[in-house]
Amino acid sequence: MELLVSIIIGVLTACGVYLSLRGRTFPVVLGLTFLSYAVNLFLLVMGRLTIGNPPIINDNAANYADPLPQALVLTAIVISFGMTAFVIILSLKAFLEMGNDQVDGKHRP
Amino acid sequence: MLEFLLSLLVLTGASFAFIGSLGLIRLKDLYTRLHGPTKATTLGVGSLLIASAIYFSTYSEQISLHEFLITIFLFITAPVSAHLLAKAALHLGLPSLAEIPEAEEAGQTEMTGTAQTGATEAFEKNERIGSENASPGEKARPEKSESITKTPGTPDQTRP
Amino acid sequence: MTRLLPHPVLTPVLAFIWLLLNNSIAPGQITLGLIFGWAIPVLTIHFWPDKVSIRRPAVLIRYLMVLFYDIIKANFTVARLILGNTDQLHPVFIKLPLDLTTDLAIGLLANSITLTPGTLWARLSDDHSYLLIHALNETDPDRLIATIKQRYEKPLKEIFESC
Amino acid sequence: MLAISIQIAFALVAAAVAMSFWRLLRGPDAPNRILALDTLYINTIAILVLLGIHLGSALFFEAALLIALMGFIGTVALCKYLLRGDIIE
Amino acid sequence: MINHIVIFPVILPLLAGILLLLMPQRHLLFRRAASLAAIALQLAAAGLLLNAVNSGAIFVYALGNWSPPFGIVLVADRLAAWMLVVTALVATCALLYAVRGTDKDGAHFHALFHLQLLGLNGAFLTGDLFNLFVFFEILLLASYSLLLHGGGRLKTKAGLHFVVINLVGSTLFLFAVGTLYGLLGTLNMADLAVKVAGAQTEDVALIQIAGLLLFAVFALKAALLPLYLWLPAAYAHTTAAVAALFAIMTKVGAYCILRVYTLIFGTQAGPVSNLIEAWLLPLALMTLIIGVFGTLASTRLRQQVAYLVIASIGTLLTAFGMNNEAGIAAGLFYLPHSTFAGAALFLLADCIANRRDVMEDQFEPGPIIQQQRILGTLFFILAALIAGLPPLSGFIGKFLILQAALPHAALPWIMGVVLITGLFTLIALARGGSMMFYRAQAPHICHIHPDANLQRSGISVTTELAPVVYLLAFCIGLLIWAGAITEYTTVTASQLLQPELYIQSVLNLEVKQ
Amino acid sequence: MSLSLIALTPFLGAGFVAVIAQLGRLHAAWGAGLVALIALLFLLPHTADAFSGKVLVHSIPWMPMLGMDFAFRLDGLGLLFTLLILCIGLLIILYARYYLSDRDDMGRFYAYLLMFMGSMLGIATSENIIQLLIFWELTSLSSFLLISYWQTRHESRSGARMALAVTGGGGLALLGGFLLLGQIVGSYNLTDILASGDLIRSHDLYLPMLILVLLGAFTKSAQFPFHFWLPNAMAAPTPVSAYLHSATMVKAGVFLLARLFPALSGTSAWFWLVCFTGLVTLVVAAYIAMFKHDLKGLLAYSTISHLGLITLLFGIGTPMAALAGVFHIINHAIFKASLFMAAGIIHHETGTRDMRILKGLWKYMPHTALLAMVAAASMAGVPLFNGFLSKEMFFAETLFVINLPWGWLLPAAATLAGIFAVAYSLRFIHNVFFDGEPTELPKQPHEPPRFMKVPVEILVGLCLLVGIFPAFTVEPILAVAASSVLQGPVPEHDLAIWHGFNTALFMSITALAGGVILYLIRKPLFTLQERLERLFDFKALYEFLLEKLLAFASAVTHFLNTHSLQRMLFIFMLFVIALGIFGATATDHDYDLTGERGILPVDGVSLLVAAVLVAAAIATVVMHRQRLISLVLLGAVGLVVSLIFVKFSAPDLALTQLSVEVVTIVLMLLALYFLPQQSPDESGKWLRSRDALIATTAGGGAALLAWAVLTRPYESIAGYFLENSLPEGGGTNVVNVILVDFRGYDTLGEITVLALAGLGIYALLEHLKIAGASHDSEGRAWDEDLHPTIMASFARLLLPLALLVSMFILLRGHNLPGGGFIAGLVTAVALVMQYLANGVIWTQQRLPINMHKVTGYGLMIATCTGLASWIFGHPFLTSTHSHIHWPVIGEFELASAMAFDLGVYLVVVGATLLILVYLGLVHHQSHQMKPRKRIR
Ligand code: NA
Ligand code: NA
Repeated sequence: MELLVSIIIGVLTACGVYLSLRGRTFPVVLGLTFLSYAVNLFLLVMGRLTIGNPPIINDNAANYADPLPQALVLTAIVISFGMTAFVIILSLKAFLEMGNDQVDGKHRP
Repeated sequence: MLEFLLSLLVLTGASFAFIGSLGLIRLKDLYTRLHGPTKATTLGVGSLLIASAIYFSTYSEQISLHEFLITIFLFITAPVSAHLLAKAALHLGLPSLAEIPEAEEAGQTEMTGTAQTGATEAFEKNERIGSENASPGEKARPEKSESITKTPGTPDQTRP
Repeated sequence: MTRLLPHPVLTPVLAFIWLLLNNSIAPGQITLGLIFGWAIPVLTIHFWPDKVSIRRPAVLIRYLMVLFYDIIKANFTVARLILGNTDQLHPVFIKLPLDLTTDLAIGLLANSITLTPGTLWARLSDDHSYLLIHALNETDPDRLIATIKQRYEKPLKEIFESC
Repeated sequence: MLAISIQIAFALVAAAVAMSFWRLLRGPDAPNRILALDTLYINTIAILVLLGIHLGSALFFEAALLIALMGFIGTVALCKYLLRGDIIE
Repeated sequence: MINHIVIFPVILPLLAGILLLLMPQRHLLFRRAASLAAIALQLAAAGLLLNAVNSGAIFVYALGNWSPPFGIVLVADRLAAWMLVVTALVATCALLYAVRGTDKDGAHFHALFHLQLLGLNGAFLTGDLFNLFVFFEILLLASYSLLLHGGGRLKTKAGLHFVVINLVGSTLFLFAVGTLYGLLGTLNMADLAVKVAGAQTEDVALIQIAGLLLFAVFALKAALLPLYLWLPAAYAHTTAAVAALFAIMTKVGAYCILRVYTLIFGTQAGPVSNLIEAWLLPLALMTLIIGVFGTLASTRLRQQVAYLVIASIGTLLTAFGMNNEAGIAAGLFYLPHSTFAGAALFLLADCIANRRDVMEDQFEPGPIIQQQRILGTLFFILAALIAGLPPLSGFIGKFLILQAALPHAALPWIMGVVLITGLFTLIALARGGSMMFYRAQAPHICHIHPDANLQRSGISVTTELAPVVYLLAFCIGLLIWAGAITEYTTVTASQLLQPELYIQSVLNLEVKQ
Repeated sequence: MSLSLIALTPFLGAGFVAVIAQLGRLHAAWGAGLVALIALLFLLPHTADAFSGKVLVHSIPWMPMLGMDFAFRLDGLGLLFTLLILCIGLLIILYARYYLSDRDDMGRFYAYLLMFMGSMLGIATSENIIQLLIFWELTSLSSFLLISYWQTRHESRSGARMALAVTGGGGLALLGGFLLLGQIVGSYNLTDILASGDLIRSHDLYLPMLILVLLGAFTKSAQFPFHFWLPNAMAAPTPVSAYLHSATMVKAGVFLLARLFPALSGTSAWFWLVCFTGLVTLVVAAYIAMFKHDLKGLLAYSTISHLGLITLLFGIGTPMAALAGVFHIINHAIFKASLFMAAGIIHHETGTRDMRILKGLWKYMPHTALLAMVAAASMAGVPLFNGFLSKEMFFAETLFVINLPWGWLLPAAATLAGIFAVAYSLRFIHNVFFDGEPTELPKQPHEPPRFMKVPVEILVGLCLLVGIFPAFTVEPILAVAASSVLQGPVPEHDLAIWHGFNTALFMSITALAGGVILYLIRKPLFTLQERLERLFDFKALYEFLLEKLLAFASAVTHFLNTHSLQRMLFIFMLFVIALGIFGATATDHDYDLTGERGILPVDGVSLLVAAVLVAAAIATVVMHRQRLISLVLLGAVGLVVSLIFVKFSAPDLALTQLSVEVVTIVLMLLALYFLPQQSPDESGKWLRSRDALIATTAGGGAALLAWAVLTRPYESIAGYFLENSLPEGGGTNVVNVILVDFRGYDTLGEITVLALAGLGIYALLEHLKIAGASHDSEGRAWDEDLHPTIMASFARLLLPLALLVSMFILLRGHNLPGGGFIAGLVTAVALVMQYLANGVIWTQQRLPINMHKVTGYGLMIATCTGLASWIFGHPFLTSTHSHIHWPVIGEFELASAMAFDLGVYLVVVGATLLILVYLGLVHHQSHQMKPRKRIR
C-alpha cells in the first residue's frame, strides 16, 4: 500500500509540475490544484497509513490514525482553496487586461 | 438468515451498480447511456443502503435509519442531473439512436449538425472516428478563425 | 402566523429528518430538530414563493409505493436489456402531454419518470404543455404515455392540484 | 458469507468504477464525460457504504451523505455550462 | 504570570483588520484614523516587547494553554522583537503615505494592510513550523491583494507571477514540513531542534532534504538568487505605499533563514549541523552581484529600487551566511537600515514620478519638477544611504559586515564582492539621479495630473514627504545610537548561536491549568 | 571638545548658510566666511600644544562594543593640514564671492563648499581610521556636488560622476584596507596603528592591505592610471578647482601616505608600489601638461604631476624624503591655489581659457600677470620662489638610489619631469600674457575687482616669503608636521636657497635650461602629441569600460529576467531538484531508502482506484488543452483523492475535500466562461520534453521521499492529542479538537486566509467589467432556457435540507466527523445551488446579507472566543467545556471551542459566498454589455 501511495503522490506531483509550467493561466491553475492534491496526500500519510481507524475516540478502537497530519491537511485544504479561488479570479483579470490568457501577457500566434 | 439477507442485498446492490456502469460501455448513444446510472442510484445504492441500515441497526446499540436520507437525497438530485445531461445533449445536437422530434432539435441556431437521422450505422462510424474534442456534429463544422478582440471596459490603469 | 410558522409541513419534516440524521429520538434531539425545523423555513422563507400543501396524504403514500414497485420492476427489465443484445434496442423520444400545471407536481412527475429505469425525462416544453421523454426500449409509445398518465400523473394531480 | 459477498460486491463496484472511468476517458464528447463523472459519484457512494459495512464503521456515512447531497452540483454546473456558458447568470 | 504582551503584535492587527472590515465603507476619514491609531498601538506594543526582551529573557506564550511541543507557542526573543519593531516602523510610514490618497484606489486597503501586518508579526513570533506556514499564507494572500491594489495591467501581470510562484512555494513548504513531521513526529521548532540533533543516521539524508526544501521556500520569499525573478516587476509596479511595506517582506525570508538555520539546523544540530552553509553565502554574494547589475541596467527608478532591494537582501544574507556572531549581528544592524532605505526610496520614487508627468520615473531627461530642490536633496541623501556611503547607516552596516568577514575563510570573496558592488551601486545611482535631476530640461513645470495641484500645495508636500523623512530619520537614529544598537544585535546574535536558552525556555515551559 | 568641533562646525555651518542665503546672495558668502573663522577659532586654543609636538586626542563614545569611538586627533601633520584647509578655504570663499555670477545660487555653493571643508578637516583630524574614512567618502560626495554645481552642463555632470566613481571607488578599497589594518593591529586608532609598524609590516595581510590602502590614496591623489578624473573635474567652477586641487581633495591622498608613513613604509613593496606610481605620474602628467590648450587643463595635469612628485617622495621612504614631501605639500598648495585663481580671473575677464585664443594680456591686466608669473615661477622651481626649495630637496632625494643598478633612472626621470614643468610653466605665462595681440577674445579684458585679487596676492606673497626666508616662515610648522609624519625626530635639514654646487643644483639648472629649450622647439612636439593622445585617452577608456559594464549588466539582467513565469517556475524547480539531490547525497552516512517499518498489503479495489487516479491525472495532463474536459477529469481526480482520505481513516478530510471540490469546479466554470475554451499548442517538442523531464524528476523525488518516510518507524506527539482530546478538550473527534483547541491558533490563521481571499477577490472584481460571449466556442447560440423551472424548484426543495445537514455537521463536529469548515462549505454549496438554479439576482434579492459582515463577524467571534480566556487569566484561545444538564432536553455538552467553530463556520460561508456572489455579479453585468466574440 505504501508503494501505491508513493506512486500516487509522485504522479500527482509530476502532473502538477508539468501543468504549472504551461504557458496559459488555465492549465497553470489546474497544475496548482494537482500540486495541492499531491501535498495534501503527502502530509496525510506522513502520519503513516492506517486503515479503518479514524482518530475518533471510542471504546472499541485499539489504535487510531495520527490525528495531527489530518488537522494540518484540513488547514492546508482550506488555505489552498482560498488561494486557488484567488488565482482563478486573478487569471480572469489578467486575461481581461492583457487581452489573452498567456501567463506572461504575450500572445504567440 | 440475517447474514444471508445482508449478502443478498449487498450483492444485488453491487450488481445493479455494475450493470449501470456496464450500460455506459455497452449502450451506443448518450441518451441510452443515461439510463444506466438510474439503476445504480435506485436499486444499486438503495439495496446497499438497506443492507447498511440493517447491519448497523443489528450490530450497534441503536437503530440506524439515517441511510435512508442518502436515498432521499439521491432520489431528489439524480434525476436533476440526468435531465440536465439530456438537455445539454439535445442542445449540442449529440447523435441519437432515437429520432429526435423536430421541435427539440438543437437546430435553433446556425447548427449544421448531421446527427438528426439517428441512423445507427452513420452514428457508429462517427463515434469510431470521433476525436476527443468533438461530437460528430461539431466535427462537420469548419474551423473558425477568430482574431483577438481587445475587450473594452478596463483601460490601462498602470497609474492612477 | 405565516411569518412565525411559514411552512407547517416543512417543520415536522425537517425535524423528522434531523432525527434520522442523528439516528436518535432523544428529547434533546427532538427539541433541536424542532428548533431547526422552525428556524430554517423562517430563514429561507424568501426562497419559497408559494406554499406547499399536500391535500391527499393517503394518495401520496400509495403513489410512493407504486413508484417503489415500478422502480424495482423496471430495474430488472433494464438490467436484462443492458446485459442482452444492445443492438436490438429500440430507443425512442416520446412527447408526453401534460395535465399538471404546478411546477412542483410536474417536477415530481418528471422525477418519477427518470427514477424509473428505462424512461428518462429529457425536456420540458417552454409552455409546460408536454414533457419530452426518452425511452430506452419502447415500441409502443402510446401505451407508455397512457401508463404514465394513469400511474403517475393522475395521483400527482390529486395530491397537489385537486381543488 | 457476508465477508465473501462483500468482497464480490467490492469487485463488482470496482468494475463499475473502471467502466465509468473508461467512459470518462473515452468521451467522446463533454456530456458523455460528465455522465461518466456523475456515475463515478454514485459508484463512490456504493464504495463508501460497502466500506462501512466491511469495516463495521459508521464514519463513512457523512461522506456518502454529502456526495448524495452535493455531488450532482458538479454535473449540473457542467451541463449548464454547456447550455448557457454562464452558469449563474 | 502570563505575559500577554507577547501576543499583542498578533491580536492588534487582527482586531484592527476585523474592525476595519466591519466599519462602514463610506467613512474614509474614520477608517484612516482607526487604521493609524491601530498602527500606533502596534508600534507601542512592539516597543514594549523589545524593552521586555532586552533583559535577555525569552518569553514563551502557550496558546490555548497547551504545553509545548503539543500546542502552538509564541516565542518572543530578541530577534523576534527586533523584527516586530522594524516592521511596525516601516508600516507606520507606509500607512502615513497611503492615507494621502492611494488607499482609496481599491477596496479594503486598510483591512488588508493590517492583516498583512498580522501575517508578518505572526511569522516573527511563532515557535511552530506549521504555524509559520499558516502565517506565511496570511502575509502572502494579503500581499497579493495589496500588490494588486488599484489595478492596472502591469500590476496584474506581475501579481500573477508573484501569486503563482508563491503558491508553488507554499506547496514546497508543506512537503518539507510534512517530511520533518513524518521523521521526527513534532512541529514545535525547539522540539524539532532537539529531535534533529538526536536523529538516527538512517534519517539524516531525509532530514537534510526537508531542511533544504525549506531553504528553497525561504529563499523564494527572500528573493535570493536564483529565485528573485518575481521581485523586480512586482515591486516596481505596485503602489508606492505597498512597495514601501514590501521592503520588509523579503526580510521575512531572511528572518526565517536565520531562525531555522540557527535553531534547528545550526551548529548544535549534530549530523545535519550548519546545513545550508555551503549554499547561503555563495548564493547571497551572487544575489548581491545580480541585484547590482539590475540597478545598473534599470531604466527607471522604481525598477532600480526593486533591484536595490535584491542587492540589499544579498548583502543581508551574506552577513547571515557567515554564520558567526559578528556576521549575524552586522546583518541585524543592516536589516532595518536596508528596509527603511528601500521603503523611503520607493516612496520618494513615487513623489518624483507623480511630478514628471508621462516621464514618470524613467531615467530620461524630463521637465524640471516642482520642489526639485528638496526632492533632489532627498534623493541624493537616500542614494548615499542605500549605496552604503558614509556617514549614514548603510555605511555602518556594510562596515560591520566587512568587519565580521575578516576572520572568515571567504574574506577575499566577501570583501571583493561587497566593495565592487558598492562602487557599481554608486555609479548606477549617480547616473539615474543625474539623469532625472541634473538633466531636467526647460524651466517649465507641468501640471497634468488633475489632482496634482492639490497635492502640491505647500502643506501637502510636507505630508507627502514626511514618511520619507521619518524613514530617513530612523536611519539617522541607527547611526546615532549605533552603539546601543550594535550591542543589542550582538547579544541577539549570540542568543541565536546558542539556542539552548530558546529550547529550554520553550520545552520547560510550565503550563498552569 | 573644541577639537571635534573643528571638523563639525562647517557641517553645521552648511545648513546655516543654506538658510541665510534666502536673505540675500552675499549673506551666504559672509556666512561661509564666518563659519570658516569659527572653525579656525576652535583650532586656535590647540595650536600651541600641537606646535610643541603634543598629540591631542578627544574621544566621544559611539560603538563601545566594537571599540569604535568618534575620536579626533591633532598633531603636527593635522595642524598643518587644518591650517591649509581653513586658510586657503577662507581665501577661496572671498574669491568665489566675486567669481560667481548673478545666476548662480550662492547658498547652494557655499553650503557644498563648507560641507567639503568639514570633510577635509575631518580627514585631517581623525584619530579613528574608520572615522577618517567616513570623512574621506564625504569629500567624494561633497566634491561630487561641487563639481556638478553647473549641473545643466554635460561636462559638469559627467566630470562629477567620474570623480565620484573613481574617488568613491577608491574609498571603498580604502575601507577594505582599513578593515585589514584594523584586523592586523586590533584597533582602528591611529595612535595604536602608528605604534605597530613592525607588527603591520610583518603580517600576512600586509600586502593586500597595503594595495587596498594605496588604491584609496592613489585614486584620491589622481595618481596614474587613476588620474583622468582630475582634468575632467575642471568642469567645476574655478574656486572649486582652486580649492580641491591645491590644498584639499587631492591632498587627501598624499595626506594619507604621510599619515600612515610610519606604519606602512619601509618595505620593498611600499618602495616599489609608491615610487613607481609616483614616478610615472610625475613624468607622464608633466609631459601631458605641456600640450594642454585649456588653461585649467594645464594646471590640472601639473597638479597630477606634482602629486606624483610628492607620492614619489613618500615612496622613497627616507626621513628626508618624507620631510621634502611635506614641504612640497605646503608649497604646492600655495602656488597652485594662486595659479588656479589667476586662471579663474583670466577666464572671468576674457571669457575663455583656451591658450590658442588667449594672447598678450600683459597689456590689459599687468597686475594679474605679475601675480601669475610669480606663481608660475614657483611651479617651475625657479630659485627665490618656494617651489624651488622643495623641488631641490626632491632632486637631492632621488639620488639616494643612484648606486643601485639602473639607479640613475630615477634622477634622470626627475630631471626630465623638471624640464617639462619648466616648459609648461613658461607656456602658461608666455602664451597668455605675451605672444602677440589678443584678437579673438569673447570679452574685452581688464583687471578684475580689487578684492578678487586679494587672495591671489596673499598667496603669491607667501610664495615669495617662503621662497626667500624659509627658515623664518615655514620651518616651525614643517618641522612639527614632519616629526608627526615620521613619528620621531626630524632629520637634520637646512632650509636655505643656497646649498653650494651639488648634483641637485645641477639638476635644477638642467631642468630650467632644458625647459626653456623644450618650449622653444615645442611646435613639432604638438603634432606628435596629438597622435599619442588618442592612444592614451584614459577618459575614453573609462567611458568605454563603463559602457561595457552597463551593457554587460543589462545583458545579464535581461538574460536572467525575461519576465516569464514559465522561466521563473522552471528555475525554481531546477533549484529545488538540485537541493533535493544535494540533500540526498551529501551525507557521510550510508542509508537505505527503504526503512524497516512493515508495510500494508494492497487490495484489488485500492489498486484499481489508484490506477484510476493515476490514469485520470495523466489524462488531465494529456488533454489539458481542452479545458472543459480537463476540468471534468480534475473532478474525477478530486473524487478519488477524497476516497483515499476515507480509506486512510480521515473522514473529516474526505468531507472537506468533497465540498471544496464542488465549489472549485463551480468557480473554474465561472471563470472558464470568459476564458478561451482551449489552450493553444504553444510549447514546442523540446519545451514539452524539458518540462516532462523536470516534472518526472520532481514527481519521482516526491514519490521516493514519501516511500522513504512511509517505510520508516515512527514516533510522534500524536499520543498526547489522543489521550487528552476527550478529558481536556471535551471532544471525541480528535482532528476537530486539534483544529479548534490544541491548534486553534492555526485555524484562526486559516480562516483569516479565507477571509483575506474573499476580500482580495472582492477587491479584484471591483470595477471588473467583461463582456460575455453570445455563442459557445463552436459557434452555437446559447440555450434559451435560463433557469430550467423544475431544476429551480428542486434546488429550493434542497435548500432547507442542506442547511439542516450543515447544522448537523456543525454541531457534531467536536465528536464525530464534521465541524465548522465542512458545515460552512455545505451551507455555501447549498446557497451556490440557488445561484445555479435561479440566477444571481433572484438569489441575491432573497439573501440580503452582506457577506463582508458575515466574514467579519465570524472572525470576530473566533477572536473574541480566544480573548475571553484572558478574563480567566489564561492565555489566548484557552478553551473550556462543561456538561450542562437541561430539563427535558437532557445532558448537553457545551465547549467554548464550539463558539470558535461557529466563527469558523461564518467565515467559511461569508468568504465563499463573497467570492461567488461578486463573481456572479460580474457575470450578470456581462450580459448587459455588448457580447463579444470568443477569444481562442
Ligand atoms: Na429512468
Ligand atoms: Na596663447
